[in-house]
Amino acid sequence: MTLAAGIDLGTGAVKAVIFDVTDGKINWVSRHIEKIRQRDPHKLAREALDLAIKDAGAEIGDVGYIATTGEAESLDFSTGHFYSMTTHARGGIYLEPEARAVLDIGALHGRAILVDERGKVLGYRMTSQCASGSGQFVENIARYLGITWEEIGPLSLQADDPEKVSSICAVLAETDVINMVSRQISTPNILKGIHMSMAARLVKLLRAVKVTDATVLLTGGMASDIGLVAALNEAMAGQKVDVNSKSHPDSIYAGAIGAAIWGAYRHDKLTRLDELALAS
Amino acid sequence: MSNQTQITTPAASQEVIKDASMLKQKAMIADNYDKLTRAKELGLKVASTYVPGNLNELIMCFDMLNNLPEINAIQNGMRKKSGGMIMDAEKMGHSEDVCTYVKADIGNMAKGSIAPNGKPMPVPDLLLLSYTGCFTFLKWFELLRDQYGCETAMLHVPYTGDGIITDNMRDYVVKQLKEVLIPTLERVSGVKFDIDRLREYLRQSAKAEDDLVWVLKSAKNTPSPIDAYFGGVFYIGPIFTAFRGTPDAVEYYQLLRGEIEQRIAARMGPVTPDGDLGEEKYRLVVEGPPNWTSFREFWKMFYEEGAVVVASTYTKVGGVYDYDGFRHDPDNPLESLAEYCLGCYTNRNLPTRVDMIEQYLEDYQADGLLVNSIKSCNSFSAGQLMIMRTIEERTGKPAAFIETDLVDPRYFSPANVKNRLESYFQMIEQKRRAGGSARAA
Amino acid sequence: MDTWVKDMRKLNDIVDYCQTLYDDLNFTAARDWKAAKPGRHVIGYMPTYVPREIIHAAGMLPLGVLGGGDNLEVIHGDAYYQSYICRIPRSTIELAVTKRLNFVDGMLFPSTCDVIRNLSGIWKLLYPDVYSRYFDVPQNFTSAVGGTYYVQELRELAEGLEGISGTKITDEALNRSIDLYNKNRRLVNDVYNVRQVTPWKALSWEVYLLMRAGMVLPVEEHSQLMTDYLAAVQAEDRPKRDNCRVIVQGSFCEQPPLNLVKSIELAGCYIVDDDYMLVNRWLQDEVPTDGNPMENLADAFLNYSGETACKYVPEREDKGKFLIDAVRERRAEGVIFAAPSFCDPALLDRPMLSGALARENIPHISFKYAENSGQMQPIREQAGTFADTIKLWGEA
Amino acid sequence: MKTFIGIDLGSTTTKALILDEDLEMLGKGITNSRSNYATAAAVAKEEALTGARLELFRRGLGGELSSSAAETLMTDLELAIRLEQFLDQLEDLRKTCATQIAPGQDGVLEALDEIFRQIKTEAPDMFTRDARRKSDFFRDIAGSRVMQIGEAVAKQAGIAYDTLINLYDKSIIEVENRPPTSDMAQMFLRAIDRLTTAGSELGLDQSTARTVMQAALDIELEEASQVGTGYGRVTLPFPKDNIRSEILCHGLGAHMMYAGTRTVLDIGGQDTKSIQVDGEGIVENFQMNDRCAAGCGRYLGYIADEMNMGLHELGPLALKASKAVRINSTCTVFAGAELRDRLALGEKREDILGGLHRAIILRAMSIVSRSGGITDEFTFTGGVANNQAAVKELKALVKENYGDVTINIDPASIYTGALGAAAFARRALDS
Ligand SMILES: Nc1ncnc2c1ncn2[C@@H]1O[C@H](COP(=O)(O)OP(=O)(O)O)[C@@H](O)[C@H]1O
Ligand SMILES: Nc1ncnc2c1ncn2[C@@H]1O[C@H](COP(=O)(O)OP(=O)(O)O)[C@@H](O)[C@H]1O
Ligand code: SF4
Ligand code: SF4
Ligand code: SF4
Repeated sequence: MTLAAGIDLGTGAVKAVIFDVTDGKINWVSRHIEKIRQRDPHKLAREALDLAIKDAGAEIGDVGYIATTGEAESLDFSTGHFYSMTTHARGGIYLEPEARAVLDIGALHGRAILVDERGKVLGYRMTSQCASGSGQFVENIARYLGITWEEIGPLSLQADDPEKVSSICAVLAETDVINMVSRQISTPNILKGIHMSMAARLVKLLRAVKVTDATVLLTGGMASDIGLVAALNEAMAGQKVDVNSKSHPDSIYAGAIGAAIWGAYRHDKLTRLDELALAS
Repeated sequence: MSNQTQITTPAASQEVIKDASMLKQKAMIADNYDKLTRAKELGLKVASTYVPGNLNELIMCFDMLNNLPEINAIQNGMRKKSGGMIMDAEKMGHSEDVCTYVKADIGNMAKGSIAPNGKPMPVPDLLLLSYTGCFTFLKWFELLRDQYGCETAMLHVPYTGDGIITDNMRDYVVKQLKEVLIPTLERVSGVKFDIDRLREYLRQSAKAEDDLVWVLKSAKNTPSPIDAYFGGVFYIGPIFTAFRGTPDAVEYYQLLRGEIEQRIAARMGPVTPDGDLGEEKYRLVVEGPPNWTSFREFWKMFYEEGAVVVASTYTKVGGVYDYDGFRHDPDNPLESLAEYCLGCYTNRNLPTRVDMIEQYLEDYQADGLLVNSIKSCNSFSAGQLMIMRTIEERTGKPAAFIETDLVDPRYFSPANVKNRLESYFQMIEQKRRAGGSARAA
Repeated sequence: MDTWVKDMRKLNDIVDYCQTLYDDLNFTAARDWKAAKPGRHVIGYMPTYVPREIIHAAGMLPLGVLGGGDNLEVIHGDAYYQSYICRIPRSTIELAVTKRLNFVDGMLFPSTCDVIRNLSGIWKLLYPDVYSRYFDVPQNFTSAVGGTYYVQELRELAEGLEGISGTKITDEALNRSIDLYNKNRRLVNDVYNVRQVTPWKALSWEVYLLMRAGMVLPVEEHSQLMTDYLAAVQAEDRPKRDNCRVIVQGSFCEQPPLNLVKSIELAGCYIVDDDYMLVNRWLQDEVPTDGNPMENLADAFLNYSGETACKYVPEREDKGKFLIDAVRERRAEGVIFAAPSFCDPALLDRPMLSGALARENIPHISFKYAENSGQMQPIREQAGTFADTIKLWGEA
Repeated sequence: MKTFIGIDLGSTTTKALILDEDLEMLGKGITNSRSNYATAAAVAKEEALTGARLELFRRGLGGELSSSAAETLMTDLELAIRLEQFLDQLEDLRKTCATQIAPGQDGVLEALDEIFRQIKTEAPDMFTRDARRKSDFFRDIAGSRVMQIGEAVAKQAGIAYDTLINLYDKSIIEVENRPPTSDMAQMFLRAIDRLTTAGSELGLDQSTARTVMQAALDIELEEASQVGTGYGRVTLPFPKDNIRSEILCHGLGAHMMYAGTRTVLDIGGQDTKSIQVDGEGIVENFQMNDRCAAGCGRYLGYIADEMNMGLHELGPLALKASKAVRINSTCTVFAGAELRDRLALGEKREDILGGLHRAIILRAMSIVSRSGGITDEFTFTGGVANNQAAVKELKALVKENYGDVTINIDPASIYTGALGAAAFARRALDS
């Protein structure tokens, strides 16, 4: 049994998973997620790992490769590090083998990643400087509107006359939203407007990596926002981008999954190299 | 947003500006687009080139049509189509940071380059890269060449870094005309170059240029009969584009001059989209190109407050005729073409641009300077704050700074611009009340 | 001559010395050079290319001014530039108004783009009494047309410099200077070649600092420094990492922060070629040291200068060829386009170059930076993913 | 008596200020703009009117008290009234939260009541003379207490913390948008009663105090004219003639505070402006930040949120910085990311905060430079002038760049725009 751990240290949350990879068979054993909320991320990462290992009924010594991704290059207990897009691509293919592109929308940025069936990154695009299309922004607005994270999606779906958010900057967009509230625009219409403007930016990313005619898997925290998913599909239909975007209940783990799988792969390779060395 | 009232093209705005000259220009433009889009069936060759330093008279010598991508971008800006085109270009991999004229053009090309008359533009037979006053032109035509794969001829016009046209510069341009451009044009068109034909066109140009200068200078009257920025962009149309050197242009400027003479006699202010301007409250000099995507909204912020632009630098990008009296000269045809290219506004160094603006402020008795800084255009914008600062120091007149873009609607923030303009006008007003700089009656 | 150069053999010392020069926003080395002998003059120049040979032949020190980097607090510079203009002109202005350039006797503004072009005008308005020149180069590359024009431009430049020094620049002096710069270019190429072969020994950020030193040191000293570096680096034993090999493209004007150069390497990419400080390598071949030096310089410019976004490429097919050749010669596995934000030349060039690379199946990525970018995380992520992809899926 | 009102509808805060005919200030009020603009204006005005009554009371006291005793009394009076208002709103919040509880949520109401009981108990301590509050706004004070106490209460009661917080999130906007309803006169008299019995050492007997207060309350305040300014001024229900640009108002306001002012720097929530004025307070030149909101007051707001601190606490912590950390990006949105980046690198919170404050002021200094620099007296206004760390950096940078110029910072600098507006209102009467 080869156990590999994947840890995705994000800006919003820490995700840890344990995989068992034996004879090419990939098996997901356990998982743990923890929101960061102004705590020490490195400590949280370690805790998440320990909890996941415990759930797997194993000990740290059983884990052959601890792979990190996200903002975890300097974690001292990791065996190796893979960069986010590498891992989201692989994790995406694991969750949705049909996917040929992965759209990762996290707390601060969005990334569109073009992949092939083996999870190889063929191209990508990231949102630049301005951050109005990110989880953090939606979270702030939700707080301002007095609704919870879970309510965002369902409310957005109820919109009948969405109001566009024009600003490219999240700060100015916040003001836009404040103005909307004072103009008595309904909450669903505001949320839908935000989703639409985010969707427009994300579709732009997808087009920039030249995704056509494919299934796109949404990963990262925002993948669970059904309002955004709906807005994305509408935007793609509107722009005649012939893709089908899907979400997966475990989307938020995609990075950690990819890290674990690549970790197992490297572990295998390194062991073989070692054996070769011993044999000679 | 009310779309019905917007100006679509200079010509289509005739319900607003109904003068004969406007009708004439409309017909000229329509006719030109008609010719361009039917070039293939008419058996005419097309050269694409730029407004600053355009060699219209020379192009005409080879029976070729002149297509100007910048003008197409403006047209698309005014019809609110440029936004989508720019985004298309960005999706194709062009950076958010670069000049939006280029992106509007490239986005338009991807859509099949539809002319304002709804028909597709022909693929040009020649890209005439006259590189005057803007470095981006060079890249722009490299990009077009990459797409079209057609022949390209480059005319490098040196920048007048010391504020003067040196013999070396003039010789260099003339030599390129002789050894690169004319042979290429001959080859592409199959027409032999005839210098006398060029002389005749230049003679027509000079005539029209005289009248244009008269029109621009009419703004020295109080009240000014014209708006030299918002109206000005219409007045410069023919001379900046495919008409310089034609009898049509000569006729247009005569008509225009006549109309303005009447306005002066009647002590009338400029025409605006909402009719004649009421009281003239502020006289401004404007530096920088206008915003095309919200042209009318932008203009309204001025005329609503009684602000008239009496001189502008944008109306000099396609040739500076008033400041030091340049005219196309039939007696020195190639040299005068070279000097024309070298003397366009954005090819002049910053100190000269400052001198020009200073002189405008004085000659036109303006209350102050307004800088419209364009995100896209480094050629204009890099250094405008220095221009503003120097002008304030030298003249003591107040200046203001706003930021928009030519054809990217995302960079026109009406509330922001209005806020600054209002503050500026209130500031001028407050100063006047305080008895400081009383306006000349 | 300067004895300290001879004593300096250790790699650390060389790199530390370069770092000190790099960090010094007061240009102390150049100030000291000028103060050492009465009558010395310093001529500043901006990227990308000026013929330093002529400045040298006038007995002057050419001083490369490449902005303020990430350690300069820019206050007044922002008063001259809108937010959508790149950073190098504003930090250069900051250097000037904070009197850090007050010992410079003249400034040259090459024809890189409209921003630098207009900066020349700002300089004239701010410092009407200091010699400054917009230095134009031809975009027509035939000797009879562009060449004639350029030779005259070079002469006018020489006359301008003579006006400052009061002495004539002789052909002999100019040929001597050309010789020194030929040697300097050879050494620069040697350093690049060593890095190409053993990138784990000659680390990119060290090479970067070494080339930067050439912006502020007299050419003779810079050549000596490179000779020493070459010797020291061969002796060095450094671990070879499992990195991929890339070329960095688009950083020819505003410079990336040093951390960016380091981050690319940290994220798993060895840089085997770049276009930082092009002036060091602008002329691709030796310039003859006999005959008419002005014509020789012009000739070299017309026929043997590298391709960059600031230069017109007359033939469509040739666009990007220079880069593709470099990929082949340097055995690079990919290209990183790293351009300054708001840099029209680099960013407008990019789609054409990336198109050319795509046709050749050469992997590439692109991002933007500013000379004072503080956050390296997105850069590491992109470069890292690129390296991951090449490593996990590369041909090997 | 005739009064003149200036209202500054800012992007983050709304300020109201009342002047009398002699341009003497009667009262001022402030609230956060994060709600309906009209309500914000009404709330601020209400507070300014409260202040005006207090001022009239002070004037009415005349020589009854020594000046130091009068000062003490006024401070206490103001605090007492603030406390009354706070308790009013707290009760409103409790009721509103209670209505939000979904059916079947056992124990939530009890937990809620417990939280509010605790806040109510500690409230008097928040309004003593030397108490340090996180903010002056009900939203912030109540919010931070609900969260802190809520955490403990939730744990004890075995209820999800999120459930309780969601109730608060949903209710606060509603409560904030309801202008105070209580009877002002009664509140004043109640407060004066309380203070004069307890503080007999003031040497003011209760009946005199009551008479003076009653007299102050009886004066009719006629609203002669009102001028609006600020970001939201176009949404104000005033005729166009009664609206002035914030540039003019800040210029005039600063001139009224310090007649020698030639340069005014205003850092507000979303914009930074530098204004040059002449000896009459007339604007000669101004520059503002561009569309990017980087480096303005909201930036500090994001940072405070990120660090889970109150706005008032940022400055004091930054002042403890012992080393300069260079922060180059002032993008508001990425401020949090940069902060985490630095914390991960092992930098200390106070040092990073120091760097962030410097970054903001550097940006402001650029705008000052753009408007023509500083020649003579310099006045710093806007909300950020309340932040001591920002002020410290500013003073240092002004000195470095412009030498020894006089720097004015009024404790009430956030009201500068409203003051200018009120002065314009006064002028309108003359012309
Ligand atoms: N159940 C959830 N609770 C809270 N936030 C969530 C949840 N699901 C998704 N999110 C959103 O996802 C973001 C975190 O997404 P993630 O992909 O983990 O980002 P990162 O990798 O940058 O941390 C949060 O900022 C939040 O907006
Ligand atoms: N007491 C305070 N301590 C520190 N900062 C404050 C304080 N009050 C306000 N601020 C700052 O001032 C900003 C609001 O300034 P203000 O001038 O009211 O802006 P606006 O007019 O745009 O609403 C806030 O974002 C905050 O950063
Ligand atoms: S940079 Fe300016 S002059 Fe050049 S193409 Fe763009 S808009 Fe035109
Ligand atoms: S960085 Fe680019 S845009 Fe800026 S000055 Fe240099 S070449 Fe020009
Ligand atoms: S516009 Fe907004 S998001 Fe963009 S850089 Fe500025 S503050 Fe940041």
